[in-house]
Amino acid sequence: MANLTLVEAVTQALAWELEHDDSVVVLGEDVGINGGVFRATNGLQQRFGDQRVIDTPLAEVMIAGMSIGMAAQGMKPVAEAQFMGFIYPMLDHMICHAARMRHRTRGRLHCPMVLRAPFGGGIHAPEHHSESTEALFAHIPGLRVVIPSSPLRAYGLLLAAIRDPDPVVFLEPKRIYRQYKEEVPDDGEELPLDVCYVLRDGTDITLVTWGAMVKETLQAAEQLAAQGVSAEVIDVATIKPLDTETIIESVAKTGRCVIVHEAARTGGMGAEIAAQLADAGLWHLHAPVKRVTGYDSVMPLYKMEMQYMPSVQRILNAVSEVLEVS
Amino acid sequence: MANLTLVEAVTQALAWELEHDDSVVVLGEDVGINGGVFRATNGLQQRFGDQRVIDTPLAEVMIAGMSIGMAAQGMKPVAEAQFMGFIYPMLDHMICHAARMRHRTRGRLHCPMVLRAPFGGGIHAPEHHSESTEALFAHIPGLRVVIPSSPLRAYGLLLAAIRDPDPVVFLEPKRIYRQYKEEVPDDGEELPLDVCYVLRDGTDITLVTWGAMVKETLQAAEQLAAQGVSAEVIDVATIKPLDTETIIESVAKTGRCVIVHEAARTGGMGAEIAAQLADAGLWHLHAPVKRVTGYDSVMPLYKMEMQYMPSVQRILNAVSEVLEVS
Amino acid sequence: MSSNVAAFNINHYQFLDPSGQLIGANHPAIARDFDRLTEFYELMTLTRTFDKKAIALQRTGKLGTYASCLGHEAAQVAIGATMREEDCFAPMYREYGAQLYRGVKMSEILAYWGGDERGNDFSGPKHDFAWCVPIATQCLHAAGAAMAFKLRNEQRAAVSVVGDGGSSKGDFLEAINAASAWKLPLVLIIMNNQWAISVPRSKQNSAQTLAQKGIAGGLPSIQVDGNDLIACHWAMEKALERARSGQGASVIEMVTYRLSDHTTADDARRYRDNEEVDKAWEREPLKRLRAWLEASDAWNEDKQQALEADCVNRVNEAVEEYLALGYPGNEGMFDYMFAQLPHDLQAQREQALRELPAQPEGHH
Amino acid sequence: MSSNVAAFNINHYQFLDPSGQLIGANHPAIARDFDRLTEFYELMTLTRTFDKKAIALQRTGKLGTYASCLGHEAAQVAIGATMREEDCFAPMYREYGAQLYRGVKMSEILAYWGGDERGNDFSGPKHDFAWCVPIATQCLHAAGAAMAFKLRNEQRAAVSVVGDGGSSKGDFLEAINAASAWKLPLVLIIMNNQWAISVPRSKQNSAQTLAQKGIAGGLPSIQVDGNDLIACHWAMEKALERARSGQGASVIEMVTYRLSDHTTADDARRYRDNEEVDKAWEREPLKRLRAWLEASDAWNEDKQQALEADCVNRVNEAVEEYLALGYPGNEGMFDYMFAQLPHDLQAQREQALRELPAQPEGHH
Ligand SMILES: Cc1ncc(C[n+]2csc(CCOP(=O)(O)OP(=O)(O)O)c2C)c(N)n1
Ligand SMILES: Cc1ncc(C[n+]2csc(CCOP(=O)(O)OP(=O)(O)O)c2C)c(N)n1
Ligand SMILES: [Mg+2]
Ligand SMILES: [Mg+2]
Repeated sequence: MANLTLVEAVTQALAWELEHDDSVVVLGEDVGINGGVFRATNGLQQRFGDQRVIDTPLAEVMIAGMSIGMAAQGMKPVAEAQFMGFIYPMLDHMICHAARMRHRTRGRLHCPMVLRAPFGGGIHAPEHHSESTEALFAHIPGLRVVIPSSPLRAYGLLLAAIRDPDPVVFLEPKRIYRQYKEEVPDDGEELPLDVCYVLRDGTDITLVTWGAMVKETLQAAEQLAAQGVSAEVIDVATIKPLDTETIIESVAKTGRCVIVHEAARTGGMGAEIAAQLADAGLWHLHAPVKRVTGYDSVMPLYKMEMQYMPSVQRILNAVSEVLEVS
Repeated sequence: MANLTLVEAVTQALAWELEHDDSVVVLGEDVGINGGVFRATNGLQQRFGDQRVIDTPLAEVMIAGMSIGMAAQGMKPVAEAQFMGFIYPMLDHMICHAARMRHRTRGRLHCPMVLRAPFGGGIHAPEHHSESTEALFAHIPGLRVVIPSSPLRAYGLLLAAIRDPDPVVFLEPKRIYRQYKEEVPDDGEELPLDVCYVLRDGTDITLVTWGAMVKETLQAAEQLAAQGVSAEVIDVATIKPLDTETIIESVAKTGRCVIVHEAARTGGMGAEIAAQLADAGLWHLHAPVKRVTGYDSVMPLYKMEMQYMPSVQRILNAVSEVLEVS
Repeated sequence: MSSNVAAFNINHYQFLDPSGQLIGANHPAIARDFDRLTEFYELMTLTRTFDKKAIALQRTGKLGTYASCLGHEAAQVAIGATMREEDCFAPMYREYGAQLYRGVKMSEILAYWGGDERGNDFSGPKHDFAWCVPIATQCLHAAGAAMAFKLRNEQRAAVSVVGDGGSSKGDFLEAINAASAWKLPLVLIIMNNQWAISVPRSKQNSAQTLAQKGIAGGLPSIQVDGNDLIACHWAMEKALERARSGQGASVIEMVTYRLSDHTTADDARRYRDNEEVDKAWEREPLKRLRAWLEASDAWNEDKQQALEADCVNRVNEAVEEYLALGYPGNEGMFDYMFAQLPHDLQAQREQALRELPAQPEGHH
Repeated sequence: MSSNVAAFNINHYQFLDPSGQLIGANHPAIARDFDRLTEFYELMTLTRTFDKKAIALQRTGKLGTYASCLGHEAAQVAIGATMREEDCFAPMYREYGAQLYRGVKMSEILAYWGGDERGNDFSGPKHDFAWCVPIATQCLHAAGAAMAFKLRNEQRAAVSVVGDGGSSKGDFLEAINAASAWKLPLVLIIMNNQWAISVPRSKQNSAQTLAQKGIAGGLPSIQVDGNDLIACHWAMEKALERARSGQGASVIEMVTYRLSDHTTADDARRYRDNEEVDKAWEREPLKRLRAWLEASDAWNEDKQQALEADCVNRVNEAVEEYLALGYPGNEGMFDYMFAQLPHDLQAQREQALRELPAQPEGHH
């Protein structure tokens, strides 16, 4: 059993599926001998050959479009966008085709592809390398959007994403690619693609988050515990479809909720969660639902990026605002 | 003074700005002699020549990218995407460049462009011609998103959009392009780009909507009035930045809110509005905030499109659910 | 110092001239295979009969916006006739002639334009792609299909059609590049019908031909008279053979003319001269093939009468079938979104079935 | 019947060979304009000195990821030297040689890679575009600029650079098409340095040259030795003259080599042979220009020593300036989003200034 980082768990999942399913291919820019710019595909081309792990020309529209074509013809392409900032040229094909292939043809064709991309800030990367625009995908009917935040979940969710007969956008929080290691048995066991994970039980407030912000959110919960506040922490994990039940159940218990995400505030997935609380969860709420998010401004270059992203302090500030209400 | 439909008001606004500002150019597929597939640019090339009203090759990435280039070099391009279903190839340039030009260069360059597109369903159009994905743009920091729902507002808001020194996405609800006529003085007067319009005063419930759904929402309000329920109807008009104040003020009065939009539910702008209510508006709420929206499924081909879109009946159903709560 | 590092030619091919005469030498065998030519002529005629009926249905409110294929019949039938069942077709939206050859039913075409997704679950090869409205995107789906065939070592080709307008779009150009990078078993056809709605070919770019876009990827690239069934057939056979035998992709510009409005929602008189259209009619594909068949004693007026009557009957039957299709049912908004419906959509489905009328108002 | 409808050639140009000898006949005048050649050589040396320092800064934690321009100096300086101030440059991310010529300061380049937007508010022509990371998008911005110049009847050209990798992208290909459609005053340069991170030129496509992508639009398209300053200069002058005089756009493939890692975040030893790099060093641009200058008595060891010392001084000064830049201030996240800050962002700004530390932890 291997002790793996999140990015190594991604590699292990890719290797498992490449090994066990001939129709799986990995493709993208630099995924071959270079093993991807984050080494997520490290060693895979050496092991499975260049017909299974394919370096592409530099053309994102092509990568998306061809993946859809391959998927419709019986393959299971796992395409990589090198960074989320370069995923936008792919949106057209993901929206117009990947998400609609099955619906459009009444099931005659379908599109079992995965689009992987590292996302999020905090690694001192250049412009466009620090985006969090998962909400764009989550709004599109026909796509699943999955974000792992631990090595174990990365492995199990990625396996499920590849096996899913429909398109899945799989976003990897690169700031925590190597945050810590965890035992990740290479057993091919997948995790469900429609549930949230309660990472920490609590009774006073529910903190909902995903991706790399799980780190700050758990730290905030620690500090709150020291102050005698019991925070429940939920990792949404699958952003779409959203496991509203788990979230509302938690808020039913705590009466309070703060949502934390790196993405810009307006129209982020935090809004959807808050909206669900304003509807089915309204009677549970003892205080306003606060969102601690990136600002509605461009993710800055790296000198300011940590100021843009929610910090433990900003989470604590929001929590104390919410707790003040009685 | 002319009695104009919404689409004619668009034409009148374009003509006014072409006449009064030499740096304005209109460009897109078929905008020239054909006057656009909806005649929004009818007669403009004949009047202003083909250096001001420019037919482009069929290439949306190009239209967006070149508009940005022109805008940065002192022009004011008003680009058209023929239908919102064909706007997605433009997202990359809108997100990575139009929305960031000023920020990236600390104001050295900026991007005074407008991207116009007809949107929404209900006209028995072919596949991809009936989309409502305004939320994709509204989530992007740096873009303004404006949706007129009357001839008068189309004229004033489009003038403001063209004159705005920053990029504006201007979405025209094509189902009501020719719904009714209105006196639209051709006086060059713009309307503010950051306010909601209260179309009907009410005290029992707030109905928030935009675009073509204003029609069904006002009809629902009529029927409610007949039943003795006084509904306030708000046309959001500018989706981003959102005039939260007007909405919350209204809900402070009515205590209840139903949001109506054509777009898919999850992550639509209705979620943002509900989220604002779950935060700053929470104490005003006497009932859950309901959303009446398109489903999280693909906008169907035309046999089913009216079933997909919110109907007066669906709005009334939601209202009565909300009113039942006391 | 200058040295020449690459040289390219674009050739144009025509075998059957507008008057129906075989011209030049070295004609492909198909030029005298009258059984097959007759078969093609019959399908071209059926295609045209169908097209006319579809427009009539639209005009009488029985069909939504429809994209006519008037004038494209030779090119389309040549595509359909040269492809094998196991090849994969990624059409744009008006390739009915090719699709009918491949087994798509006329009632299915009508269903699609009649606003019913069931039209896309057609009887043609189950692996063919659906009609594609976002211009040029289909080229990359075909490239992906070709990639799948190549990776699996299958002797199959993928074929895609794009318009003169669509040839300006990055998707098409990236498909050329992909085909070049991987030597894909792919045939990219530019159906140059001179117009992209109201925008004439000359505004797409100022290059001599559209075929030369293939040079960007170093692909064999030719131009053929797209109203000449024999030239189209010959070019397709060559390109498909190349593809299936592992030699890679080709680009074929088929030069034809859109004799109709862009769609039934369009009025071409706003932007193009009648004269141009009249001249184009002189080059149209059916007349010249018929002339060649007649000159070769393979066709006559009696056969023509019988064919026309038969086409009308078959089209009418298809229309009946289409009109009998009925409303798909509200579940259709949900049940094909995913192999397994997620809980959120399940809830929406339940509410929809509860609160919606079983059919929209005014559904006929 | 077949007829030839178009024919194309791609020529390769080199004047100064790797050993520094002028070859062939008909040399452009610049080949013997030693004042200007000396000036170019000095800027190429400054560029290289700067580049080395930037990498050192990154290695010692004083700069973020940095994209080196090692090996591209001749091409870049030729671009900068032939453009006029009023022309418009749309660079990718490593065109420092061209930009220094145009007045961008070294401290500004460092600021940008040091994670500070102020670097983009540079001293070069205020209308030049900022560094562009989304590959190939800059080509369309240049096309838009060229369109603006054309519509306003200005005798100005727009110039854009794209990599061998970037030349696969639809944006570049659509820019070629746009240039062709409108005869834009545009020069599109493919900086073919053989690698796109780990992907070699041969994997981008199988065409003989990248220059031939220009044929798609019927544009004059040539290949030059991108390590030969004289060839690059000559090609640029010709293309710019064409553009400014209303004759339209050109494509120039400059064949060079990326002697460095892709960026400081990359380790090229993972994917390319040292031998290849060693061989490339034999063709590098500075050595050959220096040899030509020395052979022509326009340069000598003393001048070289003085130049190197001067470059080091100037670079060090720039580094000081960069390091003194300090933290931009949290308002910088908001104040340049819009000409007029909307109310929602105003509220976020207020909250941010209230609750954020004045500087991020560990800011130096
Ligand atoms: C990406 C995209 N942009 C715009 C449209 C709207 N549109 C539909 S057909 C058409 C013209 C297509 O012309 P061409 O490619 O020449 O094909 P043709 O219709 O002539 O067969 C346009 C602009 C579309 N369907 N997709
Ligand atoms: C659209 C996009 N996709 C991917 C990247 C990541 N990326 C940065 S540089 C690069 C390779 C570029 O190669 P090339 O175009 O040859 O230029 P070079 O770096 O060699 O100068 C890649 C893939 C990007 N910046 N933009
Ligand atoms: Mg056409
Ligand atoms: Mg390169």
